[in-house]
Amino acid sequence: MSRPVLEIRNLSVPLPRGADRGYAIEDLSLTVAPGEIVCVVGESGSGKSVTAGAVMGLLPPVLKPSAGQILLEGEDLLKAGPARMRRLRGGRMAMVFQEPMTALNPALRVGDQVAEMLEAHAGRLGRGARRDKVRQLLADVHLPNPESLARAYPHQLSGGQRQRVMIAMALANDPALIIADEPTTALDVTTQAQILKLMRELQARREAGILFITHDFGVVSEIADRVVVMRTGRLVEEGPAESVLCRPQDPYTRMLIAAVPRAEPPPPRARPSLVSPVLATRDLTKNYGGRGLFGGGRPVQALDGISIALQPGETLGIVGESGSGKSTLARCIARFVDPTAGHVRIGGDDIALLPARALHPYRRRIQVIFQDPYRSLNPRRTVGQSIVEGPMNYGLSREAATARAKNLIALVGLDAGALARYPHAFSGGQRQRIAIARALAMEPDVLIADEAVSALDVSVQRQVLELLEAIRERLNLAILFITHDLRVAARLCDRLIVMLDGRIVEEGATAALFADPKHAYTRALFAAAPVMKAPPVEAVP
Amino acid sequence: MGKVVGKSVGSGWPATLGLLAALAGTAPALAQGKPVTIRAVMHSGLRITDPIITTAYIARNHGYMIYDTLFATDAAFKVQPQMVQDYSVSDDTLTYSFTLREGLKFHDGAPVKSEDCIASIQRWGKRDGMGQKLMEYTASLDVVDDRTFKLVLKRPYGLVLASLGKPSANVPFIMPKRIAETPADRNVPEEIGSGPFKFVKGEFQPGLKVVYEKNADYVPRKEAPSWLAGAKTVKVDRVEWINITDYQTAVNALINGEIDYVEQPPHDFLPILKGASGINLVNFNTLGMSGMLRMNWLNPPFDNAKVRQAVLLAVNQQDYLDAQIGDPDYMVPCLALFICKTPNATEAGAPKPDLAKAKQLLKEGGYDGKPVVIMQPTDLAISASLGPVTAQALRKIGMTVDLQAMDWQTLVGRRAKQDPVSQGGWNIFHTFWVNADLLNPVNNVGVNGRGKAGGWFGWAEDAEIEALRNAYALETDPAKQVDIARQTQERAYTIGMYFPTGQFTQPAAASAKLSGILEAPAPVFWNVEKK
Amino acid sequence: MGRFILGRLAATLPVMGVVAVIVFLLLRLAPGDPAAILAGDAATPEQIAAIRARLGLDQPMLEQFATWIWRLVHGDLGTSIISNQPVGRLILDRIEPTLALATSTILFAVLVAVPLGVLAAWRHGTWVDRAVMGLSVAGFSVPVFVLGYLLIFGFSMQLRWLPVQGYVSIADGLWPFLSRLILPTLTLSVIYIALIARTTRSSVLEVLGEDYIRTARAKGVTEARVLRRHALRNAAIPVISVIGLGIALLISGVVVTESVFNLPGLGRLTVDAVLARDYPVIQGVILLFSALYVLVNLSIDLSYLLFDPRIRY
Amino acid sequence: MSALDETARPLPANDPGVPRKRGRALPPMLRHPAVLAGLAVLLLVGLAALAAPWLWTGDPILLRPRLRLRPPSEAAWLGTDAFGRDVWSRVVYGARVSLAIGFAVSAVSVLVGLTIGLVAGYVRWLDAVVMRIMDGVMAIPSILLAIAMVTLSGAGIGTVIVAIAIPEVPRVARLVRGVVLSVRTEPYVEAAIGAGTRLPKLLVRHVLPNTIAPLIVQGTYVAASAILTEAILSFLGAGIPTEVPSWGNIMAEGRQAFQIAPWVILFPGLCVAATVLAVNVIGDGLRDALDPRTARGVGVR
Repeated sequence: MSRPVLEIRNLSVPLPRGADRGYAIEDLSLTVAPGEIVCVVGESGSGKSVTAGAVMGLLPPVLKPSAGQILLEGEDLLKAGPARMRRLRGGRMAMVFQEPMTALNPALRVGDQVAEMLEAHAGRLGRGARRDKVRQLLADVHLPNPESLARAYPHQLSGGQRQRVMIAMALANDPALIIADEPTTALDVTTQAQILKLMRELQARREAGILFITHDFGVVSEIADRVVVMRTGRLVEEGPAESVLCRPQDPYTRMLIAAVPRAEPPPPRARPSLVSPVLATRDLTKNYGGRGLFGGGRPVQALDGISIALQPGETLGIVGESGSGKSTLARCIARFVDPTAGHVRIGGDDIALLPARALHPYRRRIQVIFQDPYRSLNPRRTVGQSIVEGPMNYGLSREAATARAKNLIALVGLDAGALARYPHAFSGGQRQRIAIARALAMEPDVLIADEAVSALDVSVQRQVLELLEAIRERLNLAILFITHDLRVAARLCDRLIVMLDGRIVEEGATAALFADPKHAYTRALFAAAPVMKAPPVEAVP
Repeated sequence: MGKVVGKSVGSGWPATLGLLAALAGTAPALAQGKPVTIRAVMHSGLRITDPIITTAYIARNHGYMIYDTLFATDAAFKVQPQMVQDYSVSDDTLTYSFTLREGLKFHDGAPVKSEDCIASIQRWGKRDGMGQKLMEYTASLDVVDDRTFKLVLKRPYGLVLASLGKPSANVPFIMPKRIAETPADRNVPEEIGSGPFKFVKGEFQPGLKVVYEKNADYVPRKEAPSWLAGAKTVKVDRVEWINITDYQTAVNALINGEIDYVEQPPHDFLPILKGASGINLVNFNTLGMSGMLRMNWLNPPFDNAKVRQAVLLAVNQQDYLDAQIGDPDYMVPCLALFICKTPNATEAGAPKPDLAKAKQLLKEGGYDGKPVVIMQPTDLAISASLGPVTAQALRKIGMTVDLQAMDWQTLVGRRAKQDPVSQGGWNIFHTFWVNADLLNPVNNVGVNGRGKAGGWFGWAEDAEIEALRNAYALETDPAKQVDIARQTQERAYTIGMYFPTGQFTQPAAASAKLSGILEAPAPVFWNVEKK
Repeated sequence: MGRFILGRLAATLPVMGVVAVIVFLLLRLAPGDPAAILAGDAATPEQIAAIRARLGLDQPMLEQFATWIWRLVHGDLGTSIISNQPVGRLILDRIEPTLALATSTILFAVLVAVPLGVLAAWRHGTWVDRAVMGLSVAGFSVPVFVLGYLLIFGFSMQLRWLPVQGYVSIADGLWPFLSRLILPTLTLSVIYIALIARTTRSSVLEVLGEDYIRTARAKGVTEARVLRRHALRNAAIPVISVIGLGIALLISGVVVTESVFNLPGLGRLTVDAVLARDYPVIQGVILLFSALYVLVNLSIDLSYLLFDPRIRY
Repeated sequence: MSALDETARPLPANDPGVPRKRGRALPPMLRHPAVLAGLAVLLLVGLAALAAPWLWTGDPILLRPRLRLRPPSEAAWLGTDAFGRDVWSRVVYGARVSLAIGFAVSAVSVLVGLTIGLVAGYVRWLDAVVMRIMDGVMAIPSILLAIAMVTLSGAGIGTVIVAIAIPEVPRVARLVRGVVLSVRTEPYVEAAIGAGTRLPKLLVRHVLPNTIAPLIVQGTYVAASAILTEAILSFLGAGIPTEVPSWGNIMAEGRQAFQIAPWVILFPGLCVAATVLAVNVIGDGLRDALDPRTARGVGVR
């Protein structure tokens, strides 16, 4: 094997005083050979991004590597001066970031931003040559008509297209090493699949080594040659992808792999026969924009005549990519947004077009759990106050409400002392549990989970899903589960609805849908979902 | 006769530097082609250009620039003919006939005719105090021919010439007939007169800048200039009045040579001006000015004579002069209502400060402790300092005082109100006069006793004092007039018509390049040369 | 785009309406009476009443408001009660000094403040940052007339480099014009330097935290170029809006600086009018200010187009 | 009311007020060095104001015309003014008025601005009307509005406070409205709506707390500019009644004699500058401390 492109030896990066642990990275060693994709995988806080930052020399001033070496083609970057590092960054090594929506300068044309990469390193290229090279790079990443796209501004491109531009930028100077920090996490599943395919193809054609950072084992199994597993700044396990995925040695790795929901549907639950639905919508439509005083242009149609029905105790999954209208549907049902037309029946009464004042009695019966745990609880009110607020709105005395809060907080697996503390004292997973407790405090007929677990790490995700399963059994609760992640939907939902551009393209029992999806879009969706190739491994708690 | 006043100050603080500045400052005035211009900063900006509808001094000064008068008072308080060639009085002293000088022309080229004079006198007669009295005794004003007209009295009246030649506040300026016929409460449409300067309408920016040009056709009298009488010869091409509201800046501009004359630099700046080289302090108005404390007879507690007496005993002139002027050279403590060193000067009936008696009078007068409202104008430096001194003096004898700060325009608006204090009325205000306006019982509005109907603000009412004033007006023998003035003063002090807060002189500051500044009750620019 | 401008111009009408009502009521409900002021010292109550009638001040308030608006619509701002000059002409006489001072102050302030703000943001947290911010806050804390006097005392009186006061139109010679603007501009710009430097610093700081700056650095681009090409352009919008606010304030006249340096600007015209209860002038000038204020805001919003392609009107 | 033409105070025009990264309670503000320095100066001035009678001060209103414009000496530490009053006593007592005005204006404008901002932010159809009125008030140059109000309704501390506060209200209202508009889409606010919380309780419990941080910062800037504006108003003769000593009044009266008695203006001028500097520094310190974006937090992902 020729000399490794990147070799990290015993790298340590201490954290400043007052942080929750001593080191961001502790005694880390790994290598990336030319033409090889090395996946670094770990949960949030494992230090994988700090590693990428250390290599590129882009760590915030407060984080300084204290020991070890970072060799790029044999040269120790820790000893290189700022000018040398600048020549290397974008020259011999390049980076692709996670958030394509904000990674490009909104005020500059896309072509100019790619050209800047050439200006910074390949100075001798003339203006004309540079423009051709840019067009060539954009074509390499399969972007449609590169000529006009080069003149476009970032906000005129989709997320996927912007990520392709970032990749084109990274390849500009044929770097030896490409670092990709969660490049597909923010993308839809179908776009993610295309980007992964593109990276494998480009990597085959060029001899560059790729350091690929992710938290999703599905992606690892799709793309990795070798895998490095990190936990709280330390290397836990390392080896060829096939062996790490199928025969994980370290218990932590095993736990992680087991926590990844399989794409196979669960055994069908015993379902009572069809009863009148607890919640049903008919021809629900929602248009945004249109004839504002200064608002311009034609109205945007978010929902186009959606009709769904939810049985008591049933979990109905709504799957779709961003922009499909699934969140709008949830918000229309919960009346956070006023639908343009259609009906929403809850226990027989149509609340679709009721004025806000008349909604009060019905609010109690639909409760929502939100995606971002860090913004779903009021930071200035204790957990107890947040939970009792709802019931007290409906006349429950403070003592009765507090008692209910106590046993709910236990139900969701937290100690009673949590009631007195403030949200910032809890982790993402714990906050989501508190949000669930708050929703249950209203004793709702329907619980809407709008991407409730998408923001959580895999292991935490699994615990919350188990909690939801336990609760729906005990309380015979109807759940409307909204997600873009088919694996999560497969695990929890009895029936699935697939949405695209504000319309339902397919609907059916989860198992049936997984067995043979009818609609072309559903098929593409299933194909794109990163699935663990390795056989299931029993979880070691 | 009139003497040119000015003590040039050479030595002192950066003399050499100042001299250099004076030379380098503005191009030498004598350069051919460039009009010789005097740039002067007056005590306020000219906005109302009609000297008859307002008694504001800036309008009067403007009047002396562009208008001429039939008669004028000289330095010896004698009334001398100005536009009048000669005049005669009939044996029964009832008919005065006047003949105008040859070649008098208005700025628009029209000759001055008798009908112009009569129309001007009638308009002036509607608004000015002495004018109103004169009109009271006038039977008719008749044109004899273009240059001669007659004034026929109903009964003998001693102040005909004194009225037609009065030096200040509503001076009887002569305007063309068509302009003089403008109603007495509306600003004249055009600024056309027959005086030594012409008004340049194009460059007039109200409140900012006024420009006058030499009137080439003006024919000055032969006699030497003395006060407002005598020859009014113009020795410069242009005079610009610039309004600089910030006195600091005005003084600095003068020292730097950017302007040539500041009419009323506050007394605090006089030491700086004395020190600066190339600048003279010119005390053109030797008669000076006086402050006045005026009580409102309509509202309690000053509707009671004893309480008014108490105030006169509580205050003393020295405090006012110290606070207002500060520099002893420019203070003139004097309790004569009709101004010291003038024919009617006397200290008869003057109150001496006596706090004990004042407190006692206060009790007798039934003062109930209600706060007394003193209106204080903060934006007029000269009278702003009087209010606090009165406030402290009244507090000393046990009165509660509400010193209300306001701007001068609000004060002028509010003192015209006869309502009780609760509805925007007032109790005390202070103001200041050019002494030339206070020389005799008829001219001095402070001793006007006509009360609500036709009395001055404060509406003092007293039949006895009115009788004395009429007697003064009708008396032709000067010795008897002085005696009547004394009796008027004694009466005024006993019933507390007003308290003179002390006389002071206000020198102007002029660049050393100016010479020939005349001594007069108003700042006049004829006879002034610029080297 | 055209539709947007029309829309915004239409939106100014309600604002102007509100301003007109506020000013009109404020004046009419207050004590002090222009007629008494005009009537002068020796006026009798009857004469004052006659003047009130002539000026139409005795009509019911609504009628006075209607006539004023009616004439306004026909472009007649009315004539000043005190100096009976047309208000339009009074304003025209005074607008040049105000515009000259406003332009020179804003230009000077921007040329000094923006670099300072960028420097402070770039060296965030270091002594440079604290020094720049400390200086700007200090500048802002000194009462303007104290600063004005000190400058006059230093430059005009002692050094004799610059004239003390007055305004010379640019038509009468460049140096006389400029020499009388330098000190007022210095006095006044201190405040705006503080305002603009502070806004620039916080705006650039915020942009430096954005992802695309990290991307630029990852491209190996020099720090100076990152600042110039990426940070400044995106930080521009908040800075422009505060500059716009500055322009609006300057146009409304800076009373104290005008009086200290004797500049015949709109500020003093308005204050004199307020003190003299010259209703037509007050109303005319304040309407002008609010129109200018709204127009400046509109041009600021339009200028955003130059800096942020995402904004569509 | 900001002395808008002379001393336009910083307008956090673009500061959305709501720190983007939430989830942290208010960090202790006192750690921030600038805030400490500012508080120290403010405390000193405040104490001097309260303890005025015991700081060797005489009667600030006593006129002694004979001793006018005397330089600083044993008898009068900071010299005497044009009426012979002791400048030291007037400056110390003046602190009371100036500080009172500074913080009263700040309180009035923040409270009124808060209510208007909350209403405008939440009640949509009211929003357009209220905002047009606010634009109208903002369009009028505030120093002229202040002068007009004080001149027309008589000088008095109360009038001056209202006159200075009113032009500040639109800015505060606009700031609060911005915060409300961005907060009302926060998940925990929607959750509260979903839990049936009615509008008033929702505003007070969930929306209001988020406006506290930006309001404190804005409040400090308003206080600083109010002190300056009072000085400007007195300077133009439309401020506090002349007898009542305030820094603005002292400076206004000392203006005439600046060249021969500079001490009358300089000492109150220094006090104004020091206090305004302190309040501004506190404002800046608070804004950095309260705004997680610029606070130095370490996020490890």
